[in-house]
Amino acid sequence: MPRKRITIRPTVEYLSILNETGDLDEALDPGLDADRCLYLYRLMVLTRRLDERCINLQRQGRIGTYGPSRGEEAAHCASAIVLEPQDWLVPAFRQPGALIHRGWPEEHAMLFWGGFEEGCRTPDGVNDLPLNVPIASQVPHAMGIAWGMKLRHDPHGVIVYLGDGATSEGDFHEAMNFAGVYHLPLVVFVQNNHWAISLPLSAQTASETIAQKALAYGFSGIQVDGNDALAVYVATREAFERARSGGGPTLIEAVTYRMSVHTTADDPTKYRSDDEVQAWEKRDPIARFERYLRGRKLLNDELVREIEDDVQERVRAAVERYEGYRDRIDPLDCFKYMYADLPAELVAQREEFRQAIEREAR
Amino acid sequence: MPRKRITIRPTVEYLSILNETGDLDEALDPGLDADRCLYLYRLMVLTRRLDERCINLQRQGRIGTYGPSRGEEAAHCASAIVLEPQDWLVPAFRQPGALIHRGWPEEHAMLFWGGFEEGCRTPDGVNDLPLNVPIASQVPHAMGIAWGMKLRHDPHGVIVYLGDGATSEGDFHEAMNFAGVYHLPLVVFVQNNHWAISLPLSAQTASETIAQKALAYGFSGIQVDGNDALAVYVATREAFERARSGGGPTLIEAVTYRMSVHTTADDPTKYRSDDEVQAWEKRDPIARFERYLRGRKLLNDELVREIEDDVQERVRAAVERYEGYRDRIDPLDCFKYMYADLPAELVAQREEFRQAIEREAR
Amino acid sequence: MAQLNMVKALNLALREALAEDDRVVLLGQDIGQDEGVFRVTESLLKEFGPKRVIDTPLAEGAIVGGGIGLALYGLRPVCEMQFSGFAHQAYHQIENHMSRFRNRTRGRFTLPMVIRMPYGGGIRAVEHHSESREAVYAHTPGLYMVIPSTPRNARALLLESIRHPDPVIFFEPKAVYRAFREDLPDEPETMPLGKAQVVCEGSDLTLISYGAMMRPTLEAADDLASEDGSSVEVLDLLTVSPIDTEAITASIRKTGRAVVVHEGPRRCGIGAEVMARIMETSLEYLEAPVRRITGYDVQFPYFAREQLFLPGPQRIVHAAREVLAY
Amino acid sequence: MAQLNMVKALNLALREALAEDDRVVLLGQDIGQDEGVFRVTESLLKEFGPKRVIDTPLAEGAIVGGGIGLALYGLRPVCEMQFSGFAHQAYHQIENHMSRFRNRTRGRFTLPMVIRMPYGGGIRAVEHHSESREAVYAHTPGLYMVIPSTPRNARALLLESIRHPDPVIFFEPKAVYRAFREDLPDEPETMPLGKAQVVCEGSDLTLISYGAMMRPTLEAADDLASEDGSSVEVLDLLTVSPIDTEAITASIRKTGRAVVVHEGPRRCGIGAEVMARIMETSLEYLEAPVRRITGYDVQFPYFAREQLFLPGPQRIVHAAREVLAY
Ligand SMILES: Cc1ncc(C[n+]2csc(CCOP(=O)(O)OP(=O)(O)O)c2C)c(N)n1
Ligand SMILES: Cc1ncc(C[n+]2csc(CCOP(=O)(O)OP(=O)(O)O)c2C)c(N)n1
Ligand SMILES: [Mg+2]
Ligand SMILES: [Mg+2]
Repeated sequence: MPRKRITIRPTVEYLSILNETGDLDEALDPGLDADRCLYLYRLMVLTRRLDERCINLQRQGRIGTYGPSRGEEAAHCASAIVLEPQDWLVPAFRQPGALIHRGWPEEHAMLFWGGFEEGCRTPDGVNDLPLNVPIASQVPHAMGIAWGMKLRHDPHGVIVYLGDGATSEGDFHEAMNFAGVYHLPLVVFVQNNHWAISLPLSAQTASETIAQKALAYGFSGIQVDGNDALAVYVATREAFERARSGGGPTLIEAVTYRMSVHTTADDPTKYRSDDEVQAWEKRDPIARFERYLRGRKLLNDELVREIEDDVQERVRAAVERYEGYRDRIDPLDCFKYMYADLPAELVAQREEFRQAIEREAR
Repeated sequence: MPRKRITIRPTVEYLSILNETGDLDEALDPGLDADRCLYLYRLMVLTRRLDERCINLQRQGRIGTYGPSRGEEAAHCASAIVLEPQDWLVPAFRQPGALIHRGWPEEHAMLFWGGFEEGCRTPDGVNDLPLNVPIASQVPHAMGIAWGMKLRHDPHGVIVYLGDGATSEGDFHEAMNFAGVYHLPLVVFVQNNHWAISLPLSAQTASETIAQKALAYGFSGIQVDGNDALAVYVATREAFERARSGGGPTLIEAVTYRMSVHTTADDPTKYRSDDEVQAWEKRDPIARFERYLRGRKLLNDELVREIEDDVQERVRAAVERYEGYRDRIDPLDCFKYMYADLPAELVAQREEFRQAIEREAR
Repeated sequence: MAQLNMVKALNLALREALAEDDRVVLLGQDIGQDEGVFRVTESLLKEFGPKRVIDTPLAEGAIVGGGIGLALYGLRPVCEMQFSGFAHQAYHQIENHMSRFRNRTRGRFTLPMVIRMPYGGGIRAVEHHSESREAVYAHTPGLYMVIPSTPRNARALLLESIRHPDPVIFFEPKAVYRAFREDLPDEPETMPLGKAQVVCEGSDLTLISYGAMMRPTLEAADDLASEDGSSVEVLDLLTVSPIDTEAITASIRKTGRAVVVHEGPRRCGIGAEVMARIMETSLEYLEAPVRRITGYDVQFPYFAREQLFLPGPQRIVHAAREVLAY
Repeated sequence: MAQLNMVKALNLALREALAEDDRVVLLGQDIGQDEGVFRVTESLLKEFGPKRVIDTPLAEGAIVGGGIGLALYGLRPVCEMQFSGFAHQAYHQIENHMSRFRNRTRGRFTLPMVIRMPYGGGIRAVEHHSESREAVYAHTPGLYMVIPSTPRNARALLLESIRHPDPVIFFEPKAVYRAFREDLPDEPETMPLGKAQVVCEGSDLTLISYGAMMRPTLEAADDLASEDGSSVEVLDLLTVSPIDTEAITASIRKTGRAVVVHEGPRRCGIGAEVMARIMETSLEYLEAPVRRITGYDVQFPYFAREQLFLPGPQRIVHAAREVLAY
């Protein structure tokens, strides 16, 4: 009948492999081969260029409000490449590179932010959910998919992405708890980019790390340098190894930074300092990875140029495909996918709508 | 750029003072004076006898489904006596003794479980919320009251009670997080009675303790022997000292046991063993406290009899007051307290109802 | 043929669904070992094991949100909310997600799932255990909102709902759970969603209701026949979203008079929608304003006051007589 | 007199409320430093400080649930939901608690609080940012459901809502936020909750609407007057729970014809309720069935398809002509 400190079994770790100047902690090097490295680099560059193009499209009024991913490429790309096709990926809305890696057309984000449901149409054969707008509400969906795997003895895993702000929502908690209870093959990947619109992390939660939130659910958390592609890769790979081998869930906190606006409707100068942004510019994940690749002699000016050219061409082609979209939509589509069999009252409403459109077009 | 274990600042403790045979860990003795001890003992006995009577009333059809508190008297009574009148108390639905201590009439639980809103009418001058049925949804209310205190520099605190099952709900999480962020004078008191209807704690969460869930919110948690009135008292007193002096929230996990049915509609033999129940019978919080008081010579057979007589009389009087209630209600009351000013359409509905009742009474 | 009450009938439908399709899984609080607080899942854990009948932690949002994930993965979850008043904790998952996946993914992902929940008053339950909020789900595009009224249609509609390719909210009138028995065919039986049923034919007046209110409605029809000699048609909506406008129209054009009955609040309730449809389709056929007998727009009283509050046959008869005399 | 748009008008009401009553506190995501994603709370943090204008973590349930606690403690919280589609995360707190405290404590505790939220389509927003679910709150006993349509009534109704002793859901039509300006009196002005307003008088037909749909409705009235010479009365409900039945009845008994307009889904919407009330009070006065022009019972389309989806003046005019020609 004492007074004593309780020791908690699961652990919280911190991991960093490539430092800001691109130097490697060799003991921790995952030894990614050249192809893999260059694939990841190309994916991140493509993600960055698409992002820049989308901001442009928004400025020109060719898409609506857009939420950029600048600065978070290592976090979501280096984690996504760990997955096998049979694994599932559940995004929030700042993981365009992850989706492209998984097989989504480059224009999916333009479609989504351009106001087309077609941007949420997961390609056939791809095990991803589409972008999710209500914060944290996708985490239970990912948990449910992992639950299905567990029930079906499917030896794969699920990754779900969310923001630091999302950890405040009840949905995060409930899904984390179920994941712990059922010991699900779930990787909960928090892109801690320090901001939830205007709210800094310090005002979002009093906990020192997001990773430690895993302790509330009886499993382990790890905090990684989210601008360090190798650390992200290693942490995610370990989490998937655990998931696929019945070891249960993992919480990964990738510490990164939202280098751009929250969305194009946002003005961050109202709530954060340029100094802070500039400090993070120096930790740019793509530049860091590039330095490392150059150090390993996997990359040189010529190859960088070649990659840039290739990427620009992919971006151009994506915009072209996107622009062709508007002509292919029918306002009556809003009835088309509502139900397997459209109930009689909706058939009548669709007819009412059809007639109205016809009249109004005259 | 290492791989390292992260150490978490807030702590999780375990506290026990009186063991099962009523022996005291003298170093931890809070030194409660005789009056306080006997007051607490009497309150727990009253709570137990009222509980037994309510089960009886339910069997006789004089109240509806009833949720007993048997076995959880130390947890909720010994914590409630720490409060000053200006502190607020927010119950779930298994804290009848706490409410009686705070000034609620003994019959409040009969009224509530008997189907009368009057059982939720907090007495004037008492800073308590009424019983709360949707699990965990009272935790944000308590958080909000504590937030008000903080905004108003009110040097008091709030205690909110909930069950182990309630920790799975999103409301628990969201309120805990706000409490951490705003550093609120909130004491979150979990009566971990091991069961949520038929679900054992081990299937409710994978975390080893409930106390450690505080770490997710950046504050400390403590697990106490919830059948040990002194440990409960000490932990709650410390938490209130912290709250009142600006030290922020505390999570207390009181490990106790639901010695009876979930409610009178429940049949626990379907899901738990007699052995388990019997093992906990030996840890009965009232018997343990009685042993301790007898050891301290504060209690003897005669005084126990006197207390029993007094308590029985209070129970009898409460039932009598309750029975007088039915005659004093008016079916139109359901309109009476809906709005400060009843809108015209409800005035019309009330009239419609009045006429229907009149017709149907003929 | 077996004589079953509604609890047993629902249990039968669940057993049939579990047996015929191994993608069907049940999720909910206390549905396994405890067999459900109303025993609707009796013996199912024993028969189908813990991978098919799953006790969950106490979090409605995760039961529905997790159910969505299970359905996306390819299973057919049947989620139980212990009482409909606690489905509110999952409302964001229902409204923002469960109702939308087919449309937003242009048909790539569908959600063949059911949320079962006991609803309604009359069983002396504590606060939050007596409400009827079917109108909220009926207002939500993308859902089916089904409410059976007898053991036989409960079994048939639940089985159909589980087989259905789109998400269904399935309200169970707990006041009917053990109220009476009915003969059920031995073979699995289903009824189409979205179709009302003429429970008895008549020519003077139509009573329209569903769920637990079918009993007082039918009683009222009997009283009107026996005491007034009125010929009353009774329509059981069975599905309140979509609503079977055709059946309502057919009946109203015959009788010219109607009373709609439900226990949920009046404002923007199912009664309002039925009246609006009658207005739209059959105004000229009306001999009198349609009346509604409903719960009032106040909170459902604690049970000491509930019996008078709930619409009963007398209130329906009175309104019907006024409509007939109009 | 100042010429203000609705954002500025709402800002003014909040400033007035904060200034006149130190119990008023604002809570919400990004309302402080960022001054609200629509700038409705512009400069309020600066003027009133962080104890009156409070940025919260990202959890709607805790904003509303915490707001309830603040109100119980004696303050007057004005909670902001960043968009009405995210109020669903707080639905259990609104339905099960915010609406009920006065009744269940027999008047001991009351909740003078407001939840503000932008609603509705037409501003090219992403998914979940364009819905109108006022009918859900209108169906919930114990709430007021208020929807202004112009800068001036927005300011007056918001100030009144904050002063009001009972909980108010306050929908802000974001399509109107910056659409036009109106002259506002310098002195604080209020309007009573629960009262509709005759925006223009007429004798042939009544158009009934509220919120953002008032603009196409008024346009339709103009067109009907100028093109057809019809005398159209336009009623702005302003509060959709309770509904001003008296105003509706008075108008309908004069014109005998009506069209109800809203952008939310049709089934169990406000239109249905208005039609039911007309049926109940004024059937004999009707010269034609009342029609409704509403959102269809499908999910609000992503914005590439929204403009055609939203009811516009042509659709209203067409229905009005049919009603007039009936
Ligand atoms: C439930 C809900 N509430 C509010 C919003 C509005 N909103 C959109 S993004 C955002 C901040 C999200 O922050 P975080 O989770 O950190 O993700 P990030 O934007 O930084 O990637 C908010 C409040 C929303 N989309 N959903
Ligand atoms: C939101 C919600 N879901 C479900 C229920 C039904 N229910 C009532 S008590 C209970 C178990 C509560 O367990 P716990 O929190 O441990 O409290 P205890 O009953 O053990 O005191 C459940 C599931 C409810 N009241 N509210
Ligand atoms: Mg963020
Ligand atoms: Mg418990």
